[in-house]
Amino acid sequence: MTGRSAASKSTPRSARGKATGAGLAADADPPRHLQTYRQMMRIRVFEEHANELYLTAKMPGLTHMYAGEEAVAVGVCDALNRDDYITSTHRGHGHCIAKGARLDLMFAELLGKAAGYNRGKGGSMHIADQENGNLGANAIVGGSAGIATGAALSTRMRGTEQVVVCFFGEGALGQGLLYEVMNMAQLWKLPVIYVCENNLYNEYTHFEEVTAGDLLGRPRAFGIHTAEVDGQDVTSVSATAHELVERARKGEGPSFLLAHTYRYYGHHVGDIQRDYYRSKDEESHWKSERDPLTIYGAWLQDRGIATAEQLQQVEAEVRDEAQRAVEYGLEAPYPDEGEVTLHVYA
Amino acid sequence: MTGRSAASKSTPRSARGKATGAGLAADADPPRHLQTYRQMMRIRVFEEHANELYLTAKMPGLTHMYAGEEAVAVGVCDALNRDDYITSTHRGHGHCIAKGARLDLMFAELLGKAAGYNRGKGGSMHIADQENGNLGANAIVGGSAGIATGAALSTRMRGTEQVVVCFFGEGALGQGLLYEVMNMAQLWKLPVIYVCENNLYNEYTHFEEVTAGDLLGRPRAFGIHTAEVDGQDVTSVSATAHELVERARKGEGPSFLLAHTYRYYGHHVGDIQRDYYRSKDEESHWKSERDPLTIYGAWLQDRGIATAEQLQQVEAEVRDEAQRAVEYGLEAPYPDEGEVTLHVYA
Amino acid sequence: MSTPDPTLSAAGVRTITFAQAVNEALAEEMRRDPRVFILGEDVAEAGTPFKVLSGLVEEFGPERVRDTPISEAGFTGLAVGAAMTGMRPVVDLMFGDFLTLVMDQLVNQAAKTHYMSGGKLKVPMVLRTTLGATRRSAAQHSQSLHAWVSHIPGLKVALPATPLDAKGLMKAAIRDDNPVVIVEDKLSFQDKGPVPEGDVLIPLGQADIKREGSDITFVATSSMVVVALQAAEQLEAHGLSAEVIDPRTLSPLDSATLIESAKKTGRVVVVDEGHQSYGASAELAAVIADGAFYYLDAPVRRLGAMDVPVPFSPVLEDLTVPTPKQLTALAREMCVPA
Amino acid sequence: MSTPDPTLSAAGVRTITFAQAVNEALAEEMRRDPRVFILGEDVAEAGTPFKVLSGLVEEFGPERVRDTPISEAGFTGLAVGAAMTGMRPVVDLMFGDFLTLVMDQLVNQAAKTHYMSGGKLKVPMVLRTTLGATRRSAAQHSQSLHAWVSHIPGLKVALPATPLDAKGLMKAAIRDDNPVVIVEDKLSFQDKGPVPEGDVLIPLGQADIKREGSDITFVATSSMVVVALQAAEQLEAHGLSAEVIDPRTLSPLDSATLIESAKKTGRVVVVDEGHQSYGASAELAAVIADGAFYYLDAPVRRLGAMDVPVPFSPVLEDLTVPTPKQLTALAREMCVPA
Ligand SMILES: Cc1ncc(C[n+]2csc(CCOP(=O)(O)OP(=O)(O)O)c2C)c(N)n1
Ligand SMILES: Cc1ncc(C[n+]2csc(CCOP(=O)(O)OP(=O)(O)O)c2C)c(N)n1
Ligand SMILES: [Mg+2]
Ligand SMILES: [Mg+2]
Repeated sequence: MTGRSAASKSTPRSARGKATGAGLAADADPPRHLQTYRQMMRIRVFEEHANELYLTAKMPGLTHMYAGEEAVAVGVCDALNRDDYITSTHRGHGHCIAKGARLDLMFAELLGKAAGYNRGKGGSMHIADQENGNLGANAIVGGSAGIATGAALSTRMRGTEQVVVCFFGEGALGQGLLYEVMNMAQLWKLPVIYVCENNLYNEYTHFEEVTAGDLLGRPRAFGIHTAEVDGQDVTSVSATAHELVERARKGEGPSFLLAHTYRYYGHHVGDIQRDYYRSKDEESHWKSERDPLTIYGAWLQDRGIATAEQLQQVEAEVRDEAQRAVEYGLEAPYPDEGEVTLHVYA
Repeated sequence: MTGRSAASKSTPRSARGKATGAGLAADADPPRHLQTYRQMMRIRVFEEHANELYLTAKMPGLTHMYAGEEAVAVGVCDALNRDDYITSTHRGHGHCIAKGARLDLMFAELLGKAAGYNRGKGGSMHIADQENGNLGANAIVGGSAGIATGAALSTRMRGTEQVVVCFFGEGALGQGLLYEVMNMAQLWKLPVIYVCENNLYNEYTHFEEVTAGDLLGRPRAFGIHTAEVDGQDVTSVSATAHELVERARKGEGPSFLLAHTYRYYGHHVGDIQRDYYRSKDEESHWKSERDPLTIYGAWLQDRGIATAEQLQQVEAEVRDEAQRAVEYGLEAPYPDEGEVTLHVYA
Repeated sequence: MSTPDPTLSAAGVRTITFAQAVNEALAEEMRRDPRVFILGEDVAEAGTPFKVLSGLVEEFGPERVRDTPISEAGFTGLAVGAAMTGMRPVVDLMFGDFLTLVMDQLVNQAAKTHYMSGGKLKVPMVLRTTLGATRRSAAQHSQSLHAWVSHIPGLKVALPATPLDAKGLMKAAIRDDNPVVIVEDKLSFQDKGPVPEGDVLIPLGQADIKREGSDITFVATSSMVVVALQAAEQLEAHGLSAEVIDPRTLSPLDSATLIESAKKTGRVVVVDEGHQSYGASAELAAVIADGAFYYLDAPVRRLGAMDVPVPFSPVLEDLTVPTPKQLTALAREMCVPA
Repeated sequence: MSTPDPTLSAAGVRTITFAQAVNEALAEEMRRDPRVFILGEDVAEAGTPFKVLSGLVEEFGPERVRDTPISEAGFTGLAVGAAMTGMRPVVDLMFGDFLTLVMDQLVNQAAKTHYMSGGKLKVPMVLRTTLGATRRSAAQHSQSLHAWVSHIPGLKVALPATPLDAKGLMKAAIRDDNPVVIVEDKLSFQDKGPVPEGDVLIPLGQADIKREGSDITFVATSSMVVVALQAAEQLEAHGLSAEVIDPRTLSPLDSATLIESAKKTGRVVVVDEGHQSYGASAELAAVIADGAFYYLDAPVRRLGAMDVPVPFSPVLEDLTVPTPKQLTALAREMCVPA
């Protein structure tokens, strides 16, 4: 795969092998914080480009953007080792980046190029990065809940200390599969953390219109340990994620994390006229008052961990990285036609 | 259908059109109580015959017997009108009888005869009695949860006061479908009562081995009203069922009734050697200490509502009815071969 | 029936899109029959992601155009129960790939209830969903799984290929007393064609000769009808006359019309967007090869989607679906005197 | 490969039941490879309702022979995740009718993961389930739905018809790096046949000539192999020699062996217990009718289960499944010189 080695120059970020023992807030180590900020910024800027690629008709199909929700993926993955697993969703770029992926190989995938993470065969909705433990995005809502739980069973049977995070939107609470696997996870004390990203909408419908009762009541019914966080605050997410991961690693079983968050763009790149289901006011409230990058940036500056200049510097570097990554993706070749029949069977 | 009209002589019991307003215990009316006792006895004796038909190789296939659980079906159906609906399970004879079915047409169905409720095409696992609101047994565990909830939606859309009872075993808590439909039932305040018959076993596995957490936590997660009863005591079941049905009829929405009970026979007629999953002691404890017919018989006698002789008289009549019903079923003709292609499409 | 249909020159015929035709069929039936209602994800204000149902909630209200949670098995089950008790639900299943989630409710419940009850209960419901690749939607949003449901007795299966068929089959399906699965090509929603106002009913079980011809028969379904028509045009330049037959419903199947055409032309290609192996094309080919055996000048050939999961990359995805070019080439090869 | 197989006269060959053969295959593979484990309902102490797994939990313990809740979609999903991360699960799906519940995990997840990931992830799992009617189990416990899974690229599908094949295909499936669906005839669990001790591996994709003959070919799957063999014997009395070919795996399909036999005999009946319409028999018939076109003396005929839900009543149920008598009659009719 020559594409890969050419690409390796463009993004120097190599995934940390091991997570630090405690949440971000417990740690005044500037490099770790700047790296966290960078990860969030990488997601934000990645999505700007994804949107742009769609608007300029350079990207095939539609894609679902994670902007606004960065603190959830980054905060959770802060607690994970490289060999821990995650499963992801149709809105998966954030998870993928947070778990250690390279932007250039991601863009290549979104553009259907052979250098992409899945050789262009999966695209945005199926992006997977096995080397960093990302078992893949999934275009079936809730569809990865079984996979995540099975991966957790596998870690136990293989006797490793790996844990698994299963990301999903609150819409996945509508899928029966989730209840079936939560029951087994709790029965068998599996090291899986269900992370529910409540961004308020199932596509074009407010979740309250289609979700009865109490979200956390669902995992609790199975005796699963639950937690709830402000998904816009990466330090809270990280602190809680560390606790839950710790529990899981110690064999104390599954948990369920409800993170309150918001998506900035439409349901997908094509969802531009959104007035009929959510107001401009609501959107601008979240963007101006609840932005995860702004919140974390302020937190870092308040504590003197980073200066505004440093943060700007990070942003500039990320923009540069992303620009080069997009170009890499655009220039990369498509797969050979012969690939169409490759990989049907292993 | 000549078979039908011939059959109509054999069992005079015509279903009551309307339920009485309150539970059994609130009512000292002997005829109602004797009728309730009779219904329980009819189930008990029906199952004795079903078992015998299997053991003497007169019945095709296997069947799942309801003996031991009589108070649940009878107590719940005590609160239902004839035009209310129920959905039933693989262990469905009790529900069918309690909702008003005739034994002769039931035996005919179990024996695959044209006079049977389903013209012999459904058999024990699919017995349905539309005229009495029984939408059918179901051989898919949990498979009727959607049907019941949809029937409840239908009553609301058609503007009737009908309610729906969805019977299922605790094993159905493993099926995701149940969670999907409970959510919708609560969202739309549908008049459906989920009746979970916890007889301790999913086939050959104790439910605790495969069921995490708290059973009632599951409906509660959706905000569904819950209740729990001693399923061996028909007066308790009836009292609670009346409350839940009343709620549903008034538009107050769905509820979930957990009834603790026990099956006397094996999982099905062929499950004779049971030591490996449940003890003889356990079985005889339930039969001697917790028998629903004994408990109710004693209750009636204690209160002077019925004498031992009266109860014996009921039993004798039921045995007679059942005997004639079995004979009817055995003598009834099989469907014509031409029926095989009938009813594929309406 | 053969195109051009005389009804299409009558007054009241407009040129509308496939999506509008579906919408109109639903609106007309909902006006006619208060038992008809729609349920599915984002069917109300959003009018589905494909906007096919736009405007219906405004006319019929949120009770009859009912947004559901993302619970495909659940709401399909609700439809079965509602249909058994006097309603006539239309289930909107956003992508055909989600059939995987509703097979139990559709196959073990809806399809069998009438038979298992000895004819007492019936399940008059419609499930509309999609098929079709080349939308760059990758492997879980591009499948054409109609063969699965066609295999199940008790279900009827319709695959409209034109706006007219979309309207007429939908209306017939809603009035049918059985569960009917309607599979629409998601790439054809904006295609236009002539459709009369008011009642258009296309009987389930009647194939349509979309083009008459004498040298070769293309039996084409859904998205492949236009592919076959294009190939037929290209073949004209080569002096070959292709007949294009659209079964329109796979179950019931109008095998007589298919076999008759095969007997006439002696050469047949079946074109269908399902995976070729064990796909609908296999049944159609087998029926024709049996029924027209003594009239065939060449083996019945099939063109289905490649037997690969649908790849995302456009350069690969486009290879997986039969094209007019492939069909033309195959037809020319078959028509060369042996 | 043709019966009698030389390996079957070797030392270490016992006559055991189909159920024992499956059990032995699992036990041997579990001993060989610690990554192999079983999960499903009542697989442990109960050894499944059919008792096929009896004794395994005693040897391998409840972690590797794992009782699950009644959550077919859930535990199939768990198997996919376990397989992706280094285990080799064998899912026990009690009845083939429950495929309806696991299609999403099987088809959208297991089958596509390797392809969608560009070859990076793989899903080495086996799902064993059943087919077959005439057990008086009615419409939801009697279906033969193997056509559905055979239609899906990324899945392999095996249908063992003898104890030997049951062992050899199971072992090959467990060692295969892909998701493999094994469908066993639930009425054949007590059938006996010769099976060698130890490693027997039957490659996936290799048909077996179960009986040689020259006048007509029966292509028969699973439960229909014995039907075809019985018909073949009956035909001998009428001076007709029937060849019986068992594809053993529907995917991959050894079409060459099927076509070769068809070319030799010129007459073919495909017999399969799935519903005839849109069933596996359609694909087999279409492949043969195409591949052996110029050699066929009669149309390829099919005998599948009737296109009706399986009725409970024995008098009706027995009509729905092909019998030796029907097959014999059909063969005689086909072999009459035209
Ligand atoms: C099983 C299934 N049903 C429906 C869809 C169509 N769909 C894609 S995303 C989506 C909404 C998901 O909402 P949520 O889970 O909250 O995730 P979000 O998009 O908000 O991140 C729907 C309905 C799907 N992909 N899969
Ligand atoms: C979906 C499904 N899975 C498995 C089975 C096989 N099966 C039949 S009954 C049963 C146990 C059901 O237990 P429960 O729901 O508690 O009902 P009970 O038999 O105790 O009345 C099982 C696993 C089935 N019929 N349907
Ligand atoms: Mg959401
Ligand atoms: Mg039980």
